[in-house]
Amino acid sequence: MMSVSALRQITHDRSLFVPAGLFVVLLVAVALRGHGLFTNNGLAGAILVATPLILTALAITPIVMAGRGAVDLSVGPLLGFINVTLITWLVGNGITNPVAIIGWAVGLGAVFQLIQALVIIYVRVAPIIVTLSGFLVLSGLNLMVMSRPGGVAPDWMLTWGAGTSVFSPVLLLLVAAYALWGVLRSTMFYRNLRMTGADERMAYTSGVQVDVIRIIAHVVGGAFAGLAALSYTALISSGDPTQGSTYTLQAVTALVLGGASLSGGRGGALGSTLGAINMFLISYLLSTFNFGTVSGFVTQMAFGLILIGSLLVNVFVISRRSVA
Amino acid sequence: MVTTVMNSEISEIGRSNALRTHKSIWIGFALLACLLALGALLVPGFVSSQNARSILLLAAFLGLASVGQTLCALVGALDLSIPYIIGGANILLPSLMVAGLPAPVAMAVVLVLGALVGAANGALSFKLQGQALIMSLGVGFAAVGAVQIYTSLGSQFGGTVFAPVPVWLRNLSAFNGKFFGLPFPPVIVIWAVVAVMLGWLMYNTWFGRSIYAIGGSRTAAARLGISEFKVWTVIHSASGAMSAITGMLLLGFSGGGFVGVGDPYLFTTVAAVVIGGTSLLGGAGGYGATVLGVLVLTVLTSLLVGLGLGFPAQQAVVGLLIVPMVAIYARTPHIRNQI
Amino acid sequence: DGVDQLPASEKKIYEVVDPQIPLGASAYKNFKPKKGPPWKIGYASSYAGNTWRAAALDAVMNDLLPRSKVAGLVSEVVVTQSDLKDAVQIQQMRQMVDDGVDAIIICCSNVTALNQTIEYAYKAGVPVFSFSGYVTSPYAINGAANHAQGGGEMATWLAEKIGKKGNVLLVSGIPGFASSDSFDKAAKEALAKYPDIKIVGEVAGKWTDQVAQVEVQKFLATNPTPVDGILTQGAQENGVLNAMLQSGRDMIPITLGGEASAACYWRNNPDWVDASFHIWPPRREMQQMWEIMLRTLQGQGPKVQSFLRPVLPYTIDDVRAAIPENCDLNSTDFVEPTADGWFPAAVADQYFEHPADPWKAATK
Amino acid sequence: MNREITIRLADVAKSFGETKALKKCDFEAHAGEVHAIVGENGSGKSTMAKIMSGVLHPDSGTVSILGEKVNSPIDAKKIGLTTIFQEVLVADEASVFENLFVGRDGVFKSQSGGGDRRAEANEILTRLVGKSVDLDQMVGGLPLSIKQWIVIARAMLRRPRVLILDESSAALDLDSTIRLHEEIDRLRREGATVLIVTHRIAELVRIADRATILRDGVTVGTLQKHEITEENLLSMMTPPDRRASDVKEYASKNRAIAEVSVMTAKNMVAQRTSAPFDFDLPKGSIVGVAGLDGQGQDAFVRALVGIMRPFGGDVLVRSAETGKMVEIATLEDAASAGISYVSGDRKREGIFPQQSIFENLAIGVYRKNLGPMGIIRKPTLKPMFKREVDRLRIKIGSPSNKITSLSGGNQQKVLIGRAFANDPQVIVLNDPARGVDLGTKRDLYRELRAFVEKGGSVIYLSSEIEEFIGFADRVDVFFAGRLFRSLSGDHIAEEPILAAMFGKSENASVEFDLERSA
Ligand SMILES: Nc1ncnc2c1ncn2[C@@H]1O[C@H](COP(=O)(O)OP(=O)(O)OP(=O)(O)O)[C@@H](O)[C@H]1O
Ligand SMILES: Nc1ncnc2c1ncn2[C@@H]1O[C@H](COP(=O)(O)OP(=O)(O)OP(=O)(O)O)[C@@H](O)[C@H]1O
Ligand SMILES: [Mg+2]
Ligand SMILES: [Mg+2]
Repeated sequence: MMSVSALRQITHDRSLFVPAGLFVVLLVAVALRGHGLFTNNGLAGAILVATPLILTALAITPIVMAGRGAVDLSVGPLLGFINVTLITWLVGNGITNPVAIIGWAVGLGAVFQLIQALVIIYVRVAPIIVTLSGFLVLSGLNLMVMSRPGGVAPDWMLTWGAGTSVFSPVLLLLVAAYALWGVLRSTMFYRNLRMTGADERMAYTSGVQVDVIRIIAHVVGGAFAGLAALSYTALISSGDPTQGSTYTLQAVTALVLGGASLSGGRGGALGSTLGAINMFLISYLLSTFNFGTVSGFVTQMAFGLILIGSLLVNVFVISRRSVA
Repeated sequence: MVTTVMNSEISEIGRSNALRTHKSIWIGFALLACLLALGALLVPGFVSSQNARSILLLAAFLGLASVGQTLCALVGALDLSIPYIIGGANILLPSLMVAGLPAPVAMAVVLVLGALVGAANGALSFKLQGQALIMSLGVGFAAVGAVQIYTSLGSQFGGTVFAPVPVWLRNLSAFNGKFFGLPFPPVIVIWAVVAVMLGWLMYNTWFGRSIYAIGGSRTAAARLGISEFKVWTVIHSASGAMSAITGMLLLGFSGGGFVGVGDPYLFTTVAAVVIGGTSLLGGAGGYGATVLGVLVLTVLTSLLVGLGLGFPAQQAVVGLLIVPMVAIYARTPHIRNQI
Repeated sequence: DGVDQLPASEKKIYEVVDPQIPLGASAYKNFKPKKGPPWKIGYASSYAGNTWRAAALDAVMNDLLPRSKVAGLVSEVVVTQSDLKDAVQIQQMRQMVDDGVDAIIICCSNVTALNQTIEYAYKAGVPVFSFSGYVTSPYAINGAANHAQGGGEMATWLAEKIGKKGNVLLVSGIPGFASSDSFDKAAKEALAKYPDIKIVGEVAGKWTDQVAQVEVQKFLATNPTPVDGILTQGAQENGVLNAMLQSGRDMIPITLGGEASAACYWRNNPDWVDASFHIWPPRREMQQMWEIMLRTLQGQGPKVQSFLRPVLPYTIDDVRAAIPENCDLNSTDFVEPTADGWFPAAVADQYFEHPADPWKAATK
Repeated sequence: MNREITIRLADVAKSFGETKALKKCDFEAHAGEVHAIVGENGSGKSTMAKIMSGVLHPDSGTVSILGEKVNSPIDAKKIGLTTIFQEVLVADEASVFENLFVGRDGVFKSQSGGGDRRAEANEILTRLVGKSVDLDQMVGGLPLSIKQWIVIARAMLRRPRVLILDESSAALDLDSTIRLHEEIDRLRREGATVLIVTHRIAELVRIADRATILRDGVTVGTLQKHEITEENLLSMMTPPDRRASDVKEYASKNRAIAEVSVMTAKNMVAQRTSAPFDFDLPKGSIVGVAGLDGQGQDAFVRALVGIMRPFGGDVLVRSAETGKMVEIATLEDAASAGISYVSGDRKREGIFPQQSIFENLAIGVYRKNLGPMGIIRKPTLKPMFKREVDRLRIKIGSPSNKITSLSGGNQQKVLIGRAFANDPQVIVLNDPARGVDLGTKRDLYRELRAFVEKGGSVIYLSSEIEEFIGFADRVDVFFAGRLFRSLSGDHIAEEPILAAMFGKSENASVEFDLERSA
């Protein structure tokens, strides 16, 4: 049933044309390369590896949608912060209760984003600057909490990273995120969020509680970041102070590949998911070629070119719509 | 009817006006003075020609890398390709020299390529203003990937390229470099010249004013016949060229090509621009402000190092500094006042 | 079990080790590969940005692979590179497993992040070999120099060289990577034995000369304090040396690994230091790992989880023999032990239950 | 009539830093009345509207709307107060439908007031715009007038008990204004209180029951319907020292128009499907351009100055140097041929908000003062600036203050100064007096008159017919995308212009009733 409504969304919202088209093209290409993605293990692994990125992209989706050019640069280090505190402060002190761990991850993400939202709203500094600050502060803190990768995830989480079954707890994290988003989407919050992002002054004067909307957007984004951190912790079964940061630009890229507008108002979970999956597929596809010693460089270049190409195509699709 | 009120002299219109109206400049100076005073008090050896030289040298690299970021910020763009072009130039130059090009020719080639990639970045980013951030990232990836492929072909080089760095290039940007016999590396002078020239050009040329005009109001600028496309392309091209220059000068500093030398400049250039007081939304600020931002950042880092703080703590302190700095001079008006 | 099964001469190497390094019995004692030779090998490297990795990869592509092909042992090597991103490396390894490689060599990785993936490979019958640095998974076979021993010995050498007192700058590799951490830990412990020696700074050189040079330059520039010696990991000492040369300070002792460039400086300034260490010779370490892999695939039954080699000191005479007088100060090469000097077949045989010559041509 | 007092402001003051926007504002409005708020630019009308809407909080004094305190737009929504702000606030990236119902619901819960929202929206938009509008299209591509209608419809859909319109007719043409008046009238009959802020005296005379006048942040009095006349309004709005001016200072002397044309357009097609037409601008004349919204006059004016290409035909202008006719295809062509353009949409197309007053004026002439390498020759600029400021009597503090420190009218004067500073031979003005007060308008008319007397030529597009009368030498009325009729001499009067705007033949009487809405 989810796929039906997803299909309707794709045919309805033209900003999803390009990501959906790219998705199909990539799937076909991967299939033609004849590798093992379409097996139980292949899919399980794909879910395992792609979920942190998908969830991180989801985490910035409501925040970007809320407008003011709110590209959340801090989300990567936030992922890392949740990861290292989870491993060092909780597991390191013998707290391995799943409820505590999940609560900590989701709660910490939400609280941090709440703080950022309050600074954005009440100190009134542009979001990109606030989140740049968050990026630097958390990147530093992460290394202070854990100077180098290490530690182990709690025992019950170790099996999560096995990636041998499509229906794994990691998938559950993803489902949980979609469920939360689905609930929000079915309420007026989604429309309010869109309107706030599209023109905040209009929304404000029309009686939308823009501050409340912005706070909720951030808190929800923070909760998603918590889920992303859990899936990331499951993936590496340990703590890592620096790698989380690399997710910032990846997530923003996924978001944009998914057809969202960085200036707010346009975007959604489906687009971000497609964007993230496409990024995964691109890297999957490129590793099926054996470029030998230059493989890393070819991957980087090809990735850049695909990014440019799909952004350009997106422009044509979307601008044609507004002309029509 | 309306009486004419023209009591004040029409003078000191240009730069002094900017000084008067830009709180950020004064705050930047005050902060810089505070940091220097703190350093003098707390860190032995902080006030020394050796330390001044090293601060200025590190500031010069950041300053040169921030030229493009400042120009882009003035029209409301962010250029994330800077670190990649720096890295690309840093390995392309030695590999061209290994291939037998004389150093000046190789440098010219790198410079032109940097400018071309920048121009492509500008043209593409312009098409997608909302997503310019990611577009510039994509261009950066593509460019650095291509350069690395080139440097890897027929050699085992990839991220690193070894070649003897010409003595004069080394002298330009090494700590022990000499400027006509004076004990500081010429790159500091290069930066100073670039800063003064750029500051002057921004206020006194049509192109400079066009940049501000576009940052202030795109449509109004278009009505004056200012081509936004051209300005974006030229600005990004300048950014690419400056990044290439920075990358080449860094070669003299690090002694060998390494594609990762640009990495620190991804967000530090943005931080320098922001701390200086240039609005990321365009139209206000300037390179003078960025120079201050660069100095504040570099002196602060030096102070923190002197106080024994490690890199993580330095990063956190810089991060913590940004919000209050910007809050002092660039708070967005409350939405009530924007209607 | 495990190391206890080794002869005393080899056990000695395991006396000073990183406590985290797994020393138990190998999970591959009774391993039989899915199918016979020629095998398809995956090489999942985490990084390609320095000369050391280039040399290691060169050893695979231009020496080990051709020889193995001739012997009918290996058909193909698939190379990937993850740019230091664990998630990418995980995906690349899983993809290799799903695509049916017979063994995977990983390079210099995160100690724990890949464990789940290694287990995944193990369950699919694909052994994973961690080269130059260990992982904690019981399903991997680690092969490298004993970096802890190396750190200890180099630190002790430096401490003695500077007269047991003074300020030392520590230039580590990539924090969080096994070999880097093992080295640092042991080095610090060794220096702690000298009360008058103080570590005045720690920077990360990323095993890349340019990075090391920039980091050391920045340190020297911003810290007016005198430095009496620099303890650096290998594959970056030339950068450290250049930074010292540029700083205008007097030259001080620097620990040397195997970079031919720094060795060249030493050759021209023979009084500078008096010893150097083969701490992670890229080609030799790779050959060691490759042979362990071949033997494991051949069902020889490795006894231990971690194959460690002692760090070998060498002298200016070895340098004179290895590089010419008009040597290149910018060389990207390494001074390495002789082909059989690192992991001799006779020694290797002691590590396996059913030892045999790994290079014997496969009989179809 | 219901005499219940719905709005009461007592002794309200509001400052923005140094600026005292409102000093002492007392105000009352009843249910069932249309109450106008009148005053010069910057006299505090919008500030007053924002305070009543809860957007701004007063520094002192009391505000009571329907017996309640309103602290935010959310409070306003609760008690049934709706404001249409001076700026047209729509979300370009959202559909018409979303724009109409924004803010109607709670954070999570839908405030389903029953009924079919789409049907309701369709009905009201059709009534207001005069044709049906696709509810699902994005607003971004729609013309300004439709956007304005969307904002009005958004307000009407809420069935407000108090409605405030801040210059909402400024972007509407005459026909539309009349439809708006019908709506206002309906609300009044339903017992709502309607406040309108407008600079169009005629509009005010037509529809307002009472008018309160603001002068420099002080409410100086309230006029009853029969007292609302231009003279009364002017005398109350302007401070005593500025009153004694010659109202007809700018008036046309009804001169014969010269034979030489400086600008011509042949076979021009202004809208994709419209018929071609010719146009010429005689040297030394003021040609007014009129038309209902969307009849092609706007596109025509933009094509004249090279902002857009016409769908057919060429624009030629006489070169000042050679006397030959040259073609205009781009803005640069127009600029180098000595054509200056002033837009009425100064926020979007005119000012550079972060720049100083000086920069805003001088930027128009930099191009003419370039040395080698595009370096600006600055010495010539200061005298130029002083000349323009004096000429237009622009009220400025220091030239280095930001342009946004000026009131809207003075900002507009700076932009006109920018146009004059280029020493153009033709000035094209696109509704420049939109939202500008009377005094400023007269300064503008006088200067344009002086300009043509020295040999310049003017094209003046306006949405207010009154502007042409006694000012323009000729009025070109557009209808159905082409120049429908040129009027001159005594034909420049309300009736003939209106007739032409509706596409009527010269002698037919204008059928619709101007007083219908009163
Ligand atoms: N947000 C603000 N910040 C600073 N000053 C302001 C602000 N809003 C209004 N003002 C000042 O208040 C005064 C009154 O402005 P207001 O917008 O109420 O005038 P108005 O009567 O609506 O003028 P207009 O006819 O031009 O719309 C202006 O002179 C202006 O200087
Ligand atoms: N954010 C602000 N900061 C400073 N002054 C402001 C601000 N907003 C408005 N003003 C001032 O308020 C006055 C009128 O404001 P408003 O926004 O109504 O102007 P406007 O729409 O340009 O004028 P008009 O439409 O009446 O010609 C101007 O003098 C302007 O300088
Ligand atoms: Mg107003
Ligand atoms: Mg106004």
